[in-house]
Amino acid sequence: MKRRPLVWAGLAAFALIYAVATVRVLILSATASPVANAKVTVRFAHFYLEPGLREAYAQIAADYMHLHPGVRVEQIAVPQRIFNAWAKTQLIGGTAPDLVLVDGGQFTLEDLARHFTPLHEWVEAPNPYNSGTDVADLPWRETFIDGLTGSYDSRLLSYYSIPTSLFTNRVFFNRALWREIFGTETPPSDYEDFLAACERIEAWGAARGRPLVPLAGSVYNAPFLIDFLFGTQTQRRQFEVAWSAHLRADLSPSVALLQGRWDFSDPALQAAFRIVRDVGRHIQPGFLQLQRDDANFAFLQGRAVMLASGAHEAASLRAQAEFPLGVFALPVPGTDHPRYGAQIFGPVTEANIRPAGAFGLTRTSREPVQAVDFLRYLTSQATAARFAALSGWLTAVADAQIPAALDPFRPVTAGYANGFDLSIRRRHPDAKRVADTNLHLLIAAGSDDAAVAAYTAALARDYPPALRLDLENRVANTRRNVMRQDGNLAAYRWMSQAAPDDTVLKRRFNEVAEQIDGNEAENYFIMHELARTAAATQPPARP
Amino acid sequence: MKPPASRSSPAAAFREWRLYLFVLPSLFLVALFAYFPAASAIYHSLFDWQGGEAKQYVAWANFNRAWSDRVLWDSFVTVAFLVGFNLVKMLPSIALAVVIHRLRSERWQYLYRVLLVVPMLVPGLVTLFIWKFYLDPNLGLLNRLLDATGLKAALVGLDRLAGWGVFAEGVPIGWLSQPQLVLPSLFLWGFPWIGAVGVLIYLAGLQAIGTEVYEAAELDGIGPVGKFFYIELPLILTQVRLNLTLLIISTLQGYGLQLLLLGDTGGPGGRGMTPGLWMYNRAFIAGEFGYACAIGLILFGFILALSLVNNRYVRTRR
Amino acid sequence: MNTSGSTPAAFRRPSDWTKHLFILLLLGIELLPLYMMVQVSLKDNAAFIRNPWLPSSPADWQWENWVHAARLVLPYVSNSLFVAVTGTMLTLALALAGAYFFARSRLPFSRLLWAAFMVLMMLPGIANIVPLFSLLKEMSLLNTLYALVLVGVAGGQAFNLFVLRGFIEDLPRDLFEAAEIDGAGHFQQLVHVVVPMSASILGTLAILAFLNKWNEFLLPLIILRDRELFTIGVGLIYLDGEYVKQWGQIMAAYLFAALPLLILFAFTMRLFVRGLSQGAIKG
Amino acid sequence: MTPAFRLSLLLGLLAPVLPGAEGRPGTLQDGWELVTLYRFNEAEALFRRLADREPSREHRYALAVSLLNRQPKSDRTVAEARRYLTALVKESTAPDEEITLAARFYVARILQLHQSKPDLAAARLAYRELSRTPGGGFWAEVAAVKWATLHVYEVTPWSEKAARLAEAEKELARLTSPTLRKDLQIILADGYEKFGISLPAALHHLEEAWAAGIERGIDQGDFLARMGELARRIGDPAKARGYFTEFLRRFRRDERVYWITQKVADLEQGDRR
Repeated sequence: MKRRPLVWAGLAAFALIYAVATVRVLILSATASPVANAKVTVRFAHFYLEPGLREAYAQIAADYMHLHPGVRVEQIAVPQRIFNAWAKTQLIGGTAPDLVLVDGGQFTLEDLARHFTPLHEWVEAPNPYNSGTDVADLPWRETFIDGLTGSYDSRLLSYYSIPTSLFTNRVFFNRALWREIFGTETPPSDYEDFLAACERIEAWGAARGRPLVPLAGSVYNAPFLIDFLFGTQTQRRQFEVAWSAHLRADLSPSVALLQGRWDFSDPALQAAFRIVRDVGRHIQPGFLQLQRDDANFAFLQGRAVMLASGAHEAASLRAQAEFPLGVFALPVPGTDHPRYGAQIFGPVTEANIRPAGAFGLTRTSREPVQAVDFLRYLTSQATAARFAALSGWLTAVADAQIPAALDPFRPVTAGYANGFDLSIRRRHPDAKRVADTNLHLLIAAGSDDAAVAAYTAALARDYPPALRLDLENRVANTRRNVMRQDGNLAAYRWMSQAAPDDTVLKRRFNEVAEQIDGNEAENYFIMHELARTAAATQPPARP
Repeated sequence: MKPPASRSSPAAAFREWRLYLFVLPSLFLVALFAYFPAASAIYHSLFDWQGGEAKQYVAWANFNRAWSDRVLWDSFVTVAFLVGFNLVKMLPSIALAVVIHRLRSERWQYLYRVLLVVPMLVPGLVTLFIWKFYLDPNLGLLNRLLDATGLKAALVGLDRLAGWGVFAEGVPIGWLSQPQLVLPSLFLWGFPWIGAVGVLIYLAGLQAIGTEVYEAAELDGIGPVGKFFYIELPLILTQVRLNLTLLIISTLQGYGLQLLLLGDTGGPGGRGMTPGLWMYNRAFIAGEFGYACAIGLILFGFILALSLVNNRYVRTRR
Repeated sequence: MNTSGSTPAAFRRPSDWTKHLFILLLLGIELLPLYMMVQVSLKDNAAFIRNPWLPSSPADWQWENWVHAARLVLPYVSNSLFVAVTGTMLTLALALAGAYFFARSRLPFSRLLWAAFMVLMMLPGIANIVPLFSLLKEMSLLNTLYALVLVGVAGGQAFNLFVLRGFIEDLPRDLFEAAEIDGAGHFQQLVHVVVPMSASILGTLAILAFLNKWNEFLLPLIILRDRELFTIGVGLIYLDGEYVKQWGQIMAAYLFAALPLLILFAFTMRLFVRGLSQGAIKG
Repeated sequence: MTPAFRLSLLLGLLAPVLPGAEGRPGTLQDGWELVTLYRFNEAEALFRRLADREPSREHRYALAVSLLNRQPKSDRTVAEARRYLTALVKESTAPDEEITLAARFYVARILQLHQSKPDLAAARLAYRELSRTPGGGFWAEVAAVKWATLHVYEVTPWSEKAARLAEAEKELARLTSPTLRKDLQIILADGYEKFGISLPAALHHLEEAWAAGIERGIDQGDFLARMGELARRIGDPAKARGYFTEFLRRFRRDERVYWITQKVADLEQGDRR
């Protein structure tokens, strides 16, 4: 083996760089130890990497630190794709930041119960940062647009997060292209108009040999259209199959499917499939393999005229689009629509959109009081207004002054609640998996009837067993939770016996009893129906 | 095999006890960071466990469930296809090694080896990004290529004959959005499937062939193809076998590509679901860590069995 | 380079151009991502959206992408270098000692131990992540780079042991015997006989191990929390997770992430290619 | 490697061997607080120390309850808890003593809930007996509610549900705690509604539960909407309007506001006609 000086010189250089890196690491690990950091630190983790968001959070954090010089606030922004796995392992490892975003249903009951602090005592007190405003004396809970109902966990009996934002669903459109095609910039006013516009865009593109699709799409964007339209067709059915007259969407449709009170040949479901196909056919072909970026890319490149997404996309699009951007709310078929009118009550309310950007307080937080104080600051009316202006996002705080630019995104509240979709409003991951992995059948080429029939057949085969699995998991989760609560019952009983005058303890005790009884009754009802219908919905043998 | 330096006997162990110190550090680290987590996973496969502290012993319930889990068994079928694909995907590397080896210029041979190594610099995310671009239904290179060469028309014609219902006139081919095309796309993925390390290893094997062997073959009138089978292939068979084993193991365990390309549900029709991806799905999407551990154990059993068979029956000279 | 006739020198056809064409075609496709990475790294988003495939004219090159990338990526590169180099050295040192044990002796339990090491290659790791994580937590190693080094070393043992054992077994026995007559113990034999003989294979394995650790992202993703500690794999994933992708900046960051590899290869290419080409690795 | 790191490595490795939190003082109160924080293993360790030092009934009861949630949970730990609880019941001479009653309740809970294969029939029997204990107080009343739940939801044909609900309803008479009465009435109302037996009966129980006071503010909206809608369906527009109006007054941001406003308008139109 010949020894070449160049090789050795290279290796020596490499060794030198390595030495520098090592020294740097050693210095880092010596200074990064928590002991050296005497300041009170509050860390919050989220997955909002949209443009401007981190800067907005950083600005708010800086303001807060200015107000409280002894405190440091740090944000940790983790990409959404890996947020779940990241957050779960951090929680299990006990290294999670003080505040963690709990949106999107990534945390199970078990996770919430074990790793997050219930906030009921805090949310009943007024938010001190609202002093001097109209809401100074209201409980913190009442200062949110949904009265904090979205953060309440009915099985754990407490509030587990504080929301900061609100995402309404909108359709963005390329105004320059729209004018070129239609001669105006007026968006479609009703559902048929919308469909006609889609067809017109296709014809226009084809006539000019220009590859143009009406709707940019991806697995991320499509649900904004199809889950929404699906829900319009189940407005009536949701209400008819509900097990309780409280007029709110709940788990009823799942059990009702077991009971045979609806199935996939139901006119409502058939109409829902058809409406999804109607619109799905106008989304860019192959959207099931595309991601959020791809859809944005197609829209920004002018290959698609419209893009359905949440209001949170507005800032990203505005930052990049080289054309004027238009916005409209997806029109819903009227009650007089020949095919779709029969299943719906009317326009859709957005009052039930669950606020987003909700932060939970972790049990491992070393500064829970400070962390909650930061949340109070973040959701005071003044800061919320400032945050909305900085980030371009709607706020979850009621009556905060938001910039006029956000007006088209304000939630519409005059309307009826939408019905269920096939994930039963994200309660059933396995059922959702079946619905998603078969969706290609519904938008396949060929006749409408054949596609709807194929999707119907696939769901009839695969959906019920998946739903059963989801329900069984849910029952098991609730049972685990009740087991834990059993310990609480004894504990609060003992403590309230020891301190008979403590009304707070007494109230907690009553709440625990109420919760155990309520949860058990619902669980037994689901188990009852699972057992009663076991034979009917067994998975068919595979050929 | 050479006679070993020491005999396997307690006396030898007593005399040579210092030798154990050589393997101890390695063993210690492996025990701590590999066996311990694995043992913990085996233990937890007997529990109803969500990843936290709470867990309930359920004996074999997870395995019973796996037994009748259709998604799991379908995923084994999928992964069997992927293993088959990867066998085919080994061929270009072998071919490339042979062709480079047969070049007469030493200089070019060396240059090509260097060029082979260069793509290893590119981070995997870039390759992924490029390939997604190739397969994009509307902009993708692949669809443009098929359109330009008229192959698309041929596919549509074939489709009409065979009634697949996959290809249609005027509709871009959704390589990863039509379930029938998920496996073919995974096959195409990474074309031309050159593994730089593999090629270099094969080249090393080929260098052992002396000139006189080729001359003799020439005299016997053996053509280029014959030379490959009689001279070149036997010499690299051990390397091929090693590559094969590692490849099968990594394919069986693999889930990263499918996760990034098709998402955690395995894409349309769930056709890209592999056992590894199902394990990921159960652990991180459904939170059923206990069940995920059971799947992992089943997968391990599978790989172990395959390796034993491989060792026993496919043994080549060492 | 040493050219002692392993090529069929006397066996030559007049022209190799078809072979060259074949090779160049394959290499061209393989090199396409590199081309994309470089040309996109000099574009801004508008240019990329207009024309993704062809390079823009040199006048429009966005060098500030490179500046941005350098500032962003260098701390990650430094962390990665520490983890990868430390990990590689430890991996090889331990594996070499272990391989010596297996190659030179048939002591009680050695077959069992060997099987135990080989089984490691077959363990699917996803479900093990949580136990591993809890273990690192117990050891107060979360959010440290040392954890990456140690777990990486453990993970690299099976493959390197496998290769090195085969290599040491193939070394001429008289070398060891001569050393034993000179009164050398096992440790001296390892240092004075095995190490000099296996320099090139160690170099090759080192580069493979280095590459492996350089590209690792799952574990660092999960155990590193503070941005100052990010390794290059995690840093790139974070960059890729942005919603508004500045493709030029991303590609420039990728390019800079590859820079240390480029330097390493530039100087050690011969070593690497020769190590692999000497038939060091085989089944 | 820094010394701190080496030390932590060493400590980490020795962690299973080193003495744990042994010897740290703790009281019963501390232990129960750990239970409310779901830190069952620490609570169990504390209670076990207390019980070892002084095997009083209170200590052994606390140990048994915390054992029910000790992780990892298995039938072995649950069986151990059951042994302690049974012993507490057996050695007791006062059947109406708090710990005796509580222990009986938790034995029934083990049968119903904690063992991996629940034995609902046995649990139902145990609750029945406990609920009939003279001077049983709170625990007897809880047991009555549990018995009613199990009785209503035993897997039987729907045709039997009316009779079962009527039997469960009889338990109301023996409940003195307003909270527990309310809980049972919610269960009864759910049963009457879910099994489609009687809307008026469901409304009746809901109204009584409502009067007793619903703890969870968040459920109050559901209650008002539900009572209003039930009244509307039964054909009592005045009552329906009352509940709906109350709902609209108190839950201005609810998703049901538009719908309920329409309903109120319809009801008023009906009035005028």
